[in-house]
Amino acid sequence: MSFVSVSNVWQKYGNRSILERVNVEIDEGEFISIVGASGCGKSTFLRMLLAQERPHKGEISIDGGVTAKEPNRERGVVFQKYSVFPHLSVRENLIAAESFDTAFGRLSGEKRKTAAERADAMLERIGLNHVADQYPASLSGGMQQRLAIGQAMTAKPRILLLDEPFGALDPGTRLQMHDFLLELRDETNMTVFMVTHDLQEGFKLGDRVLVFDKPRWDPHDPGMYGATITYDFDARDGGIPFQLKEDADVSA
Amino acid sequence: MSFVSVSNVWQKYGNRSILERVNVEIDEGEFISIVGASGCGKSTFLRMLLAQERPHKGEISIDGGVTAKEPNRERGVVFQKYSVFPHLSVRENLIAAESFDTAFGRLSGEKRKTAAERADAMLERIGLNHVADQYPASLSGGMQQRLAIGQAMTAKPRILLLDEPFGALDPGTRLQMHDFLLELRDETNMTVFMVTHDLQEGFKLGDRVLVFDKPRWDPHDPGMYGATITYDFDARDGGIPFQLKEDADVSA
Amino acid sequence: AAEEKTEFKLAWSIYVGWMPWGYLEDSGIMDKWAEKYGIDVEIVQFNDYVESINQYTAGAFDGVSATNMDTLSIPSGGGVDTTALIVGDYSNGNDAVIMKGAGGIADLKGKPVNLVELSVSHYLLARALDTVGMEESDLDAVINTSDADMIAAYATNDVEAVVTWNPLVSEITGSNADANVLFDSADIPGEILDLMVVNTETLADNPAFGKAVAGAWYELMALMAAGDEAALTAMAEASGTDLAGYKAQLAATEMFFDPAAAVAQASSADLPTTMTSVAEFLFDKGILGEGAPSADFVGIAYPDGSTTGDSGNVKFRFDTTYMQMAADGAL
Amino acid sequence: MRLINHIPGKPLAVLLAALPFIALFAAYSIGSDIRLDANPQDKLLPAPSTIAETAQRLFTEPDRRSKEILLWNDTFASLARLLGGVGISALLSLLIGLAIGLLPYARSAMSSFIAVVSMVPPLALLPILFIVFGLGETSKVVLIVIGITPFMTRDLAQRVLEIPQEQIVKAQTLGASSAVIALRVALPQVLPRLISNVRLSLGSAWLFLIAAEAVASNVGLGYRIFLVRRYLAMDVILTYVIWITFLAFLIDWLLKTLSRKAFPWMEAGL
Amino acid sequence: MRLINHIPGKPLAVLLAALPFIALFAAYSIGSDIRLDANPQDKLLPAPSTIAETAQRLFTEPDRRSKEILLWNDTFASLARLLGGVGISALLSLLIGLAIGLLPYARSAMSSFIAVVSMVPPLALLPILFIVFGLGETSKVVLIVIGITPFMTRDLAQRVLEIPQEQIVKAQTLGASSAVIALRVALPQVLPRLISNVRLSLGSAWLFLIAAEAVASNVGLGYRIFLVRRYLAMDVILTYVIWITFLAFLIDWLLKTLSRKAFPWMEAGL
Ligand SMILES: Nc1ncnc2c1ncn2[C@@H]1O[C@H](COP(=O)(O)OP(=O)(O)OP(=O)(O)O)[C@@H](O)[C@H]1O
Ligand SMILES: Nc1ncnc2c1ncn2[C@@H]1O[C@H](COP(=O)(O)OP(=O)(O)OP(=O)(O)O)[C@@H](O)[C@H]1O
Ligand SMILES: [Mg+2]
Ligand SMILES: [Mg+2]
Repeated sequence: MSFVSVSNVWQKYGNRSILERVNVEIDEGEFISIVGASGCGKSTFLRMLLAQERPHKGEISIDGGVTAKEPNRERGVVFQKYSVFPHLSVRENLIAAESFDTAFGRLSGEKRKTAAERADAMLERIGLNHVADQYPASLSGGMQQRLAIGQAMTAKPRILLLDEPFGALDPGTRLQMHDFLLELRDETNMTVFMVTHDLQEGFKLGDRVLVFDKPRWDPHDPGMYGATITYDFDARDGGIPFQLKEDADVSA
Repeated sequence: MSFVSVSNVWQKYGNRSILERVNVEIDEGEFISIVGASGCGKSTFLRMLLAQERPHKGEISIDGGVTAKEPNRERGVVFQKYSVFPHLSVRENLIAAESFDTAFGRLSGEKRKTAAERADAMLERIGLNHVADQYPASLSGGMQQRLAIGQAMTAKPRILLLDEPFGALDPGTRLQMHDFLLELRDETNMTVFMVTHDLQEGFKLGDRVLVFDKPRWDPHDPGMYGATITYDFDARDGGIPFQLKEDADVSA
Repeated sequence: AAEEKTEFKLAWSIYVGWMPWGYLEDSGIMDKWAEKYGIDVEIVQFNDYVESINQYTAGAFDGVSATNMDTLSIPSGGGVDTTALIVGDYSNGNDAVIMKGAGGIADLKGKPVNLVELSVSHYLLARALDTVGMEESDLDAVINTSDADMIAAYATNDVEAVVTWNPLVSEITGSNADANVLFDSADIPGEILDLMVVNTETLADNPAFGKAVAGAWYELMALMAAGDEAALTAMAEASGTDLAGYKAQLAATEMFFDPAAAVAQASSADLPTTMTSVAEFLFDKGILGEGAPSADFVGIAYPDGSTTGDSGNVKFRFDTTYMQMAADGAL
Repeated sequence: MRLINHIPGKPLAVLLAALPFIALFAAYSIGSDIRLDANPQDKLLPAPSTIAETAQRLFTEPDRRSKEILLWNDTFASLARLLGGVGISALLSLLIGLAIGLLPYARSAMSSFIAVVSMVPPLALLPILFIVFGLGETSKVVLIVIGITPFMTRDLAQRVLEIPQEQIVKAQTLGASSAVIALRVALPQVLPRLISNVRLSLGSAWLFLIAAEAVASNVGLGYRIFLVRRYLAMDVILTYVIWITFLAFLIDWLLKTLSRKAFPWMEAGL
Repeated sequence: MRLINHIPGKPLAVLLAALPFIALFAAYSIGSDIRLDANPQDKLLPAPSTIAETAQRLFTEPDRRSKEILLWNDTFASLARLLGGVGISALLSLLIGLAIGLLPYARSAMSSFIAVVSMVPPLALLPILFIVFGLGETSKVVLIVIGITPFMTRDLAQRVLEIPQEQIVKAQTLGASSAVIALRVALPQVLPRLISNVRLSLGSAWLFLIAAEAVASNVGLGYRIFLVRRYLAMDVILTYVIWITFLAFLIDWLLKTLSRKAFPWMEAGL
């Protein structure tokens, strides 16, 4: 059986259908890129995977479980912005990924010490050890996103959800982040869902690229039908034209 | 004689030298790209051209005039952000470029009518006629910058100053803006100074590329010496490697 | 800096003996008399008694309704030469020391007392304590309490005794069975005088002002003495009560309906003694100002020309001229 | 599920919103009952029915003496003072705020002064105000003005300073004079803030109004409350309190609506 | 050159800043002179030198009757009430604000109630406060609490709601319970706002304190001002006004400094 299974999911807000009949099966360790027109429901789909909201109909199960009711440590997430806590230093942001699971949100004594050690190891890995004691506001956008990813991974989620994680970064930083993400991926074999606006990025990073679009369209009532997955590309073996192009770009 | 003449310009803030011995002569109609490390003084140089601040030493003259004391209609400007007035509609923003020069900042009767007509013609040219009555906040970043450029040009300045005008735009929009700017340039023969972080952009758009950097460096006191123009590339005839690369990109 | 002028302003605040001032203005009696003397007198109501005296002292008004004690401390103590034009009444039970539950003045020992500090209530308390040989320091504390909130204050458990005036006294005694009046102004008759005081210089330069005011006042006094329902009802309502309530308050007020009686009070031989003890009280409390060297630093002149206090610094004068004219029907 | 993820349904939400009001009413009724049981003449917590009767009387029956309905007279008098005071404050704060925000000279001269003035307790200065401005309407309006203008001015000046320098420079490159920049760039952008400042300051304005009316006045909501406080006529006081609360709410709502209608560009974003 | 581009030099700026203070002082001195010329005993506008003497006496000389320096007693009493009231308000507004901002149930139940309560004029309710809380310290503190808590709560709740939803979701994915989110995500982020709310509310708090002390008290800054008003001792009143202004300034400055020191992450940006 597949690891993540989305079966016949519908979502609507009020009378507006956003998504309909979404079905997809994901294996453990797959990197799924999600693309589609603006406003077609990509973030909505991610929010349902995250259990931030529940589908109007249908089931989303991870590893055979039932549809979750609220976000939990099984699901890690990184948004385009505001993914880290501005009032915690970089190191504390990582420690939070362990301490927030306790009754008062704090670790003390030995526990805190080992958590801090693990945090420092993670900082090393994401290349932020030189700014461990700074606050996020003093970090560049790319560093903040690396921290956000590191933080999400510290909690060891079963799936990682990324909603346009690099949308606010400039092109150069973006390329660095791709390398960073590819490296992490090689190391961890995490199941990842990433929404992106950038087709090229989607194909470069993803094992599969899901395209959301409206298959049906009522010109009198645009809110009548929702979007669904219209294409499901295999992006593993460079079989896609974009990938060539993009490789050239990276080498530049 | 050259059109814009910068002679022996120094600038310091408190004890920190920012720019020193900047000399450059610009012909009318030239498009000057300005590049350099972050914080090296590119914006400072632009502010002095704009007369928003005066040089500590040296002269900046346009068409043989004396160093200006404050910004005026001779100098148009577009910043990365906040270049348009959020409380005026798109059309009003363009009319403002004519009306702000009057005693009360308003035009009435016939004058207003002809100004509105000219505004509509400009809107046509910058492709914003369909949003003439909307407010800037409802426009995308690219549209806002197009409006800002249109507004600056409506005032018919003698030099146009752009400080990272596309810095906040995503790559696709950025390419569109390049085309837009190149078109305008062909039509108007304006003297333009553009600061950019993107070398490629600088070479693509500019006739000349000025590089700012610190020629001297005191390791004990980084504020001791200022930056100056260290390179002055001719970028007109595709003689530069970047240009090849960037052409390929545009065609993609 | 006074001189001859034709426009005058009087200030008054709500108190049983001063309600006629409001009625004088509303009924047109004042205007009638002012017209007779070719002047204009405006009578303005204050909600805040202290503020009205302050305004007079600062020169914004030519006269104000005040007690003998407050006149001495604020305008006279502040160097404004002031004349008592009309002695309207003295409090004859209108001010009272009230304790919750049975007992006498001596039982106030160790209790907090709520009152408007430095007011006639404070003076009344001092006089009450005198009668049993106690001092303020024998009390737990004197707690300054706004008159506007005295009734609410009495209803709280913290409060054990209050000193206040009418209509608050009748309100408290009327609606609280446990209210025990220990001492009231009827025990010290003639000591708390309710006056209309005016600027001495203004009065000297403008006798017409004195005549018009006195004329109007005693016309109304005659009406009140005759029990004029319309006038009394209007005053009752303006003071927030009904005719019966107002009459009850009047009963505790020794109104001088007859100008001759007022003249007699002002010329009374007891007055200098009273004023001296008031001055001592004021000095004792520091109310005469920190600069006041002694209790008799302000001079007070009486109708017969005698003075108490510093005769070189007479700032408070009892003058019966105009009341006498009214008594003689000379207005 | 976490508490933060529990969202009440529509009908439950309405019920919940009503709950504290009902609870308050119930608490009052019970308190009133207890006191009235002990002493039927108790004035402190009149029965709700008594308040309702009083309210009806106050709103509809003319006063015997003046033949006018006092509550309406009071309302008009107080509102005139309030709006006068707030209006003047708004105007002043706008003028001074713009000057401070735009002109370096004005900023140097006035910003520390206003910072100090805004800390002065205006109530303590009442006696001086009455002397200088007399007892009429002026001094009441002036108390409000003195009470709320410094705060509003400081905030507006701050907002003017927050207008991106880019816009000011841009306006200059379009030939705008200082006056045009004030009038056409800064003014329209701080007007919405002016309205929200007025909304914020109205609470204090009411306070100053009530305080001023308590000292010298013969009409006004604050005057009436002060007058009847002596007799502990809580039925009248509570009617007035509820009425003032309603008026305050109404004014706040009007200003909010005005702000939304008048400044479409504020919400055009997104 | 445009007015907006004229920038005064350092010494001129200092002079300009002093100007309004000097002007005020001069105006007062002249007014005082004129009045004292007319009546050397005038109390309304005492000469600056008199005020200085009075101030010195008030600060250093013990009262004849009580042998204590009244000004310090008043200051301590008032500050205790003020800080008590403001402290309780801060705590309450924090608790309720967090609840409203984070919990949909609390939001439904309380937000409209608080919106209404914030419009009630607290001064008018004084009699009820006295009965319920007595005439002692409690009712004074409670008046401050009732006066400023609703506003602070509304604002804090708003700020909690403005915390990006992303952070709340992120915390949940890290396993945070509602309590942990309140304690570790929302609380630290609204604390700076709490401080600025306290700063904003202190003006009203002083007002309520002075009003409460005027009603029933035997010590306190407001009490003394109202007491000496009884004999128009403007020298004392002005000394107290200046002293209160200074205290207000000091508290404001302390809070500002505290905020800057305690929340380094606020300014780490840029
Ligand atoms: N909570 C909500 N209530 C009502 N409508 C919503 C809600 N969230 C999203 N929508 C609407 O649902 C549609 C899909 O939104 P969603 O954010 O999923 O789009 P998206 O594909 O992520 O778009 P983008 O690429 O711009 O991020 C949009 O039209 C949006 O307006
Ligand atoms: N008004 C000022 N006062 C003091 N220092 C300033 C001021 N403006 C700029 N600086 C400093 O001068 C230096 C140059 O700033 P400038 O903004 O010109 O750099 P830049 O080349 O435009 O950088 P960037 O590429 O980041 O925009 C910076 O170190 C900056 O901190
Ligand atoms: Mg999205
Ligand atoms: Mg720059």
